[in-house]
Amino acid sequence: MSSEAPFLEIENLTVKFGGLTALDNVSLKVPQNSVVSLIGPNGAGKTTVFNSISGFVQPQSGEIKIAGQKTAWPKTHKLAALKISRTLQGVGLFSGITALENVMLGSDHKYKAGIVKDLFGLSGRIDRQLRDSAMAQLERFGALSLADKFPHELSYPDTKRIALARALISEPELILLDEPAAGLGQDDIDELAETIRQLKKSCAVLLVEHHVDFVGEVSDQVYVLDFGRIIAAGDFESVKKSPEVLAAYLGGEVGHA
Amino acid sequence: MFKIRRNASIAIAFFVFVFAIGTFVGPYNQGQIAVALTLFIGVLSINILTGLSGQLSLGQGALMAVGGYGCALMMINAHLSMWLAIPLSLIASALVGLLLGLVAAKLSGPYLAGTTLVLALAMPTVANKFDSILGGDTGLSIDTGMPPTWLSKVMGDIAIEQWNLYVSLPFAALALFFAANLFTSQSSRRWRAVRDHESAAALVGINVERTKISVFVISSAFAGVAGALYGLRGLVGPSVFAISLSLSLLTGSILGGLRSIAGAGLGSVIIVFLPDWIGKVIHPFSLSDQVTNYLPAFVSGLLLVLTVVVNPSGLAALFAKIFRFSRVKR
Amino acid sequence: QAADPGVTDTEITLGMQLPQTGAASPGYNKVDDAMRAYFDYVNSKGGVYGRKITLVAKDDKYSAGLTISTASSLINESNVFAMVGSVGTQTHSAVIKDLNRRGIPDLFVNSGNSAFYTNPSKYPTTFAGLGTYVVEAKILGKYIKATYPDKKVGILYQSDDFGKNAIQGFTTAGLVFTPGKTAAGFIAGTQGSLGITSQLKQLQDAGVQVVIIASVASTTAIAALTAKALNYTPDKWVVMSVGSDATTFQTILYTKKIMPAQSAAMLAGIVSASHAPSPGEATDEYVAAFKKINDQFNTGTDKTWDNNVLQGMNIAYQTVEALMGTGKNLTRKALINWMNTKGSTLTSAALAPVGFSSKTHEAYTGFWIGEYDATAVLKPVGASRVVYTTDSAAGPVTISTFKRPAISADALPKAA
Amino acid sequence: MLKIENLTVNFDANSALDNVSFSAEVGKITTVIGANGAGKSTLLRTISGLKAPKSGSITWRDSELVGMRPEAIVRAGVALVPEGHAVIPELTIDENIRMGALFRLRKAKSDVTTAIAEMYELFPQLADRRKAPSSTLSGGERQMLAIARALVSRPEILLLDEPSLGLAPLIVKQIIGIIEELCRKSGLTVLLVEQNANTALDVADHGVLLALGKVVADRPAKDLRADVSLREAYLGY
Amino acid sequence: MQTFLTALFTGTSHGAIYALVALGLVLVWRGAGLINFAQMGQAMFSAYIASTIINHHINYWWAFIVAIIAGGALGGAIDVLVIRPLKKKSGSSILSSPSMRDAIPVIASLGILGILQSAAGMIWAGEERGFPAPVSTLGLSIGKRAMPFTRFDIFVIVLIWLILIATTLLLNKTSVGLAMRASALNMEVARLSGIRTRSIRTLGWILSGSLASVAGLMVAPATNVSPNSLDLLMIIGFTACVIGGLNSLWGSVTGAFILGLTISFINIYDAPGDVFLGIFAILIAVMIFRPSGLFAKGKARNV
Ligand SMILES: Nc1ncnc2c1ncn2[C@@H]1O[C@H](COP(=O)(O)OP(=O)(O)OP(=O)(O)O)[C@@H](O)[C@H]1O
Ligand SMILES: Nc1ncnc2c1ncn2[C@@H]1O[C@H](COP(=O)(O)OP(=O)(O)OP(=O)(O)O)[C@@H](O)[C@H]1O
Ligand SMILES: [Mg+2]
Ligand SMILES: [Mg+2]
Repeated sequence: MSSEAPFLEIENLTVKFGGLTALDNVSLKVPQNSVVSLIGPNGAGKTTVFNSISGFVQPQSGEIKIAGQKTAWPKTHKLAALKISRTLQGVGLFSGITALENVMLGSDHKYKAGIVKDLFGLSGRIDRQLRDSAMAQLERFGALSLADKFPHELSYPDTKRIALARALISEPELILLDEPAAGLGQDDIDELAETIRQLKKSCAVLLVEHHVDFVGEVSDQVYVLDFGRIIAAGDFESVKKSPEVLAAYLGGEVGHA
Repeated sequence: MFKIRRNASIAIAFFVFVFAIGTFVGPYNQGQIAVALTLFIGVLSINILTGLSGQLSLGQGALMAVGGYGCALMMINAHLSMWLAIPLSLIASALVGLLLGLVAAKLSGPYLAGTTLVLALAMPTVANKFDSILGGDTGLSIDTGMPPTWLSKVMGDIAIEQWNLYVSLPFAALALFFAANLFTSQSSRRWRAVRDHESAAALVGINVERTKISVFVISSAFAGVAGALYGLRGLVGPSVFAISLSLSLLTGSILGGLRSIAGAGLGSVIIVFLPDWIGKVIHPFSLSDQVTNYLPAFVSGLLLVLTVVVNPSGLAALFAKIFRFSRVKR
Repeated sequence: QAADPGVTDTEITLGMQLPQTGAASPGYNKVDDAMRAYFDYVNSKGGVYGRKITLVAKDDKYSAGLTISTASSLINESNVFAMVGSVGTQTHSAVIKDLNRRGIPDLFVNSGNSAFYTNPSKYPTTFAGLGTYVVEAKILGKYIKATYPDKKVGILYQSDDFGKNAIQGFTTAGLVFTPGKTAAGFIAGTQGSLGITSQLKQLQDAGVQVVIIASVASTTAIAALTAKALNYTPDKWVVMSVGSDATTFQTILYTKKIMPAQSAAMLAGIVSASHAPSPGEATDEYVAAFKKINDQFNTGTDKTWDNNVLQGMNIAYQTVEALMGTGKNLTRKALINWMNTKGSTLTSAALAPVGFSSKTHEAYTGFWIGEYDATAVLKPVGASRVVYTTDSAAGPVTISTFKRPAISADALPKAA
Repeated sequence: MLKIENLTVNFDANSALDNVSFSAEVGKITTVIGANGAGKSTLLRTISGLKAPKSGSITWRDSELVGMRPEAIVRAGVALVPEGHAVIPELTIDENIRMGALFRLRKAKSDVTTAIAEMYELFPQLADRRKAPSSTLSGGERQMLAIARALVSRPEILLLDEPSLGLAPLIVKQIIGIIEELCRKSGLTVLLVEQNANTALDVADHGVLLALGKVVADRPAKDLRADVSLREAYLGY
Repeated sequence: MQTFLTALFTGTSHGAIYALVALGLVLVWRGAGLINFAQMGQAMFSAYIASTIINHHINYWWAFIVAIIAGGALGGAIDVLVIRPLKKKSGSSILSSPSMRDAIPVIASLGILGILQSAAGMIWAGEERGFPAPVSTLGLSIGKRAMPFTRFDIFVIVLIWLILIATTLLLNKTSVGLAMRASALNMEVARLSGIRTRSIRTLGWILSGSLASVAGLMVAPATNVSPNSLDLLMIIGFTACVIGGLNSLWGSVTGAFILGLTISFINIYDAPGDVFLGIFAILIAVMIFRPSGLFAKGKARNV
């Protein structure tokens, strides 16, 4: 099955901020149609991995392969075209525009009408397509009624839902999720888990999350980062027994978290 | 096609409406309407730049000046008809907008405000520096000329102000049409995305820098046409495009509503007619010169502050709210 | 007969635009009040052929875009018959073409910009209210060359039209300036001021012995102080009339805690030119009469007697003269026609003739040269007052033979 | 005792809290749990004075908090760690912590110094970088900083709004340990809002279950944890 | 060489005045998070007040004190009457965009400037007045040669150093300074830390208003007083902040001296007509290479 071929491969990624080494020779693989989780203490460098992939930080060294192709570290705005999506830690919606428009922007890069066409009002067809597909996406996420609401009018789980809808509408092959479950209630976490399981059919997922039960539930593979280094990797069950992981991250026995 | 048809009808309705008003009022008010139409385009350029993309420019008057000088040079040196020179003048201002945008794309809030403000300050010196071409302090004299005879035959005697109105109107209607298209377009959505969250915008595939430049170009093009029309009232010169012009455009934009086209309309009407209205209101009271002279500036300052404090979305949004409210009540 | 707007059997409406507020307003905002005071006086005496004069002044803030609107308002709303005494070069350039196209008399414009007046076929209805800067500079320049042949002459000038015109005049008179050494420009006027210390220092370093100042009066006051600060005592200061108003000079210094006696001492010895008597010449019959009218009729907020007020009086006086000259049957055409044919006979407090003819619409082509005495009054240099005259082009400077007629007892002009 | 009586809070026409009454014992941990949108954050923000209630009263040690300004409430010993990473990114880590103790400086200068030192002991990760702007911190580090900022004011009652948000499990345990200890040792009163009901109920003495702005259960934490039907009805598990 | 020295000295003494303006701007920026365009309007207003007092033959220093109090009062009033209610409005949808939250108060300050200028026009008829300097403006001589430096210039330079040091200490070393910065950056977190943000912010406005008044009083001897006479200074002071970086007191002061020197050198070696072009060129050059000013710290982490 093609699911064995990694969609994303990172080798020897090192990132420094001044004197601080945030990532130290990190290598990881995200196979197609799988969920890979990145866990670790606060400040371990998880978000920095995401930031390197998505062009927000420039790595000191390291290589990246996307869909088997060795490339330069991508520029942020090229990411969407590489079929990689990302959600931001926190919410990261556009605050001054409606939920619908937020979602429309998710697939914006697929349609380039150009300003001249826009000026002459000739991009109506594209606009309708964008709108229709965004509406369909909202419907898929059970959020049709939120279409015309502004982010500050939404409940927290709804904002997260919209953010996810926006990230997924471009039909990415890889999605980077930064703490998608943070702040969500059990219902919503269950729903999120289900969404991620569905996602796996069509794309790869790289997940950062502190909600350990949730990680265990959805992950095929887990990497544990500590002080910028990978201290353990493997499936969740084996990783969580690793003494290093217990000491650095989970703390004592894995209990009721 | 729905959008284009709707917006075209709005623009045509606007044209007819203003045209009709224009035939009812006297020459002075025709002239004022012509100015309002011109500044409407100018305020639109701010609403696009600041309202849609969140970039605050304090030097929009300088971009208008570029359009004005461009138009004057084309008319004086290349003997172009104004009907050609006006639309062409937007190329000049768009080019300058592009250059400015290249720098501005990296700037945030106050840094951009400062840069544009100094641009507005420096503009008159450019006119002086190249005074053999640009006419120095006195500037270049251009105007809309005499109304064509066929029009006078149809409409009867046409005052110069009325002719100015007829020259500005089609451009204002076109600007309305373009802006209406633009406001709901994909481009505008990108601009607003960049305005609200640059990182998230980049993640959905928007080239943030290029997007910011593009809005500068478009906004400058609007400003350029406004500048050409403004200059065609009689003069293109440093004292025509003073910093105060930039600031009153901004005032209009805020009073009317920074984020709407109707707001630009309301705002431009206010900045043009406010002094007249104040004059009418205070006429019965015999106030000293000292007070009457400074009152318009005082009131518009006060209005600006009140708007910002009480209703920062501007009059247009307020009307929309009242309208919506009354609809709900029904 | 279709009467022109603004004239009825009982009234003549005149329009004027000037900066009453804003950066360019100080000083000039008094001109309209002075004019209105004189018109009110004339009205109190029965007006011109029974017609009362109403002056509608509009504030254009020295912003040309606004000038166009206020002009339209004056023309269409106030239905003015003519414009008189409008202030400002940049702003007037925005409306001059339109006023002329409409055939509206545009009398006694308070701008020394010669381009407005030297080509009447282009601007047939526009007439000057000031001598041109070029004429004044030529006359002063010739005086400097003759009086200080061996001294190094430098100029401190506003870097705008006024300064440029002045330099043009002085250069025509044969003075030579080197930018960066003996010519020091500074930013002023509507853009605000950044001080003039370095400019004066530059002149000092260049060893300039005669300093010409082409700036507004408040700057002259600052220049005098700054020079003192720099220990810079040139042999002579020569100040263009725009910048030598004693009242402004002393007011600025007074508000800087320099008492009138002291400021008068600072002013003493400064050379300037004028087409009119100094406002301080209390014995001059015009000055005395106008000052009395000003005291009685001026309702403006600041009616301090100074050059600007005197200038307003002169213009108003000339206006009445021209209206009377044109006769009972007052039309725009007739007025312009009168100005072209008889305009040169216009008088006022001015000691120089006006140059109005169908060939040029320049006003005062003559200036006398004076030096401030210890009481802040400009007194003629030499034994008696000599009025020189010239044109705005390359013509020679000659002595004028003009004799100002005496003012009538009621201070009203008599029809020519 | 923190006593909340008949508290009603509205956003425009919608009520976020509807006639809520309960109390939190001094020196005990009381937890408020409930689904998203139940009104937990609104409750804490109202106690802190950031949101004015429509009606009702909030008393802490017999003084009425309703109507007081947020800063006065903090000075009265009630500190809130709000939802999200409530730090000021432009300030350094040290400044963020010091900020929390500013108002005590004049009265208890030496104590403030000790308190700051204690915070660095609690969160060594912050100690290493005290001069760095807190904008460089990771999400979880910011949360630690926010807690430190609140604790350094030596509050008598600490209001915590989802402190575990974005924190690693180990840190969550540590923080909860710290809080338990503070309760035990110095009689700190804690009002803990948690999404994660189990963790919260484990440490809490008392539990209040909110649903749609109403109190649906108010009983000892143990009982609440044991009540499976209630949990399923309101928390979904 | 002589010319060069002249340019250098005048540039420095003008730079000192621009620096005063810039410091006032930075203080409001750091203390309230906005560019206060009304600042020189406040300064103008208090200069008129001072001038009125002086014209009544009252000692300069009394006028100085009254002007500083008046400037502070104006600053405080602006905060209480405009900025506070404005901040309360943050629920409005237009203010939900961060860029608008920054821009709108700036626009409010432009409105306030208009109000102040026209009010001054109404009260004082917009007349132009001179203004005395607190110490002699007579030139100092070194040896025989008069320097382009007056006692007053030295007074101003010393004053700005004192103010610079005082404000630096205040902002960075004192708890009031920390409270001010915190209130400007995030009102809610500051309040939750027990900071009386309203009073602290008002204090910032009062301080900067007083500082602006000092700047006004120091500038007025050179520019005279009229409703608009300080406009240009405001623009230059602001430009100085932009060049140096708004977040750095020293940066903005450096920016001010850069501008002072630029203006002076262009004036002397080139032509005054090019001054604004020169300022624009410098500004653009800085903005291209350091978009947040010369002294900006590295870009903040935003994701
Ligand atoms: N732009 C930056 N400048 C300086 N230091 C940074 C920057 N970005 C991240 N760091 C530091 O690098 C380390 C890794 O940060 P990162 O955000 O990747 O952590 P994380 O694993 O995502 O933590 P959390 O779970 O708390 O979000 C942290 O110590 C952080 O403070
Ligand atoms: N600023 C606001 N404007 C309008 N409604 C609001 C606002 N803040 C909260 N609400 C509404 O009040 C209700 C309670 O919200 P609150 O944030 O208190 O819930 P919560 O229990 O803290 O939820 P969460 O677990 O998501 O933090 C919700 O319906 C929410 O939509
Ligand atoms: Mg992270
Ligand atoms: Mg909450």
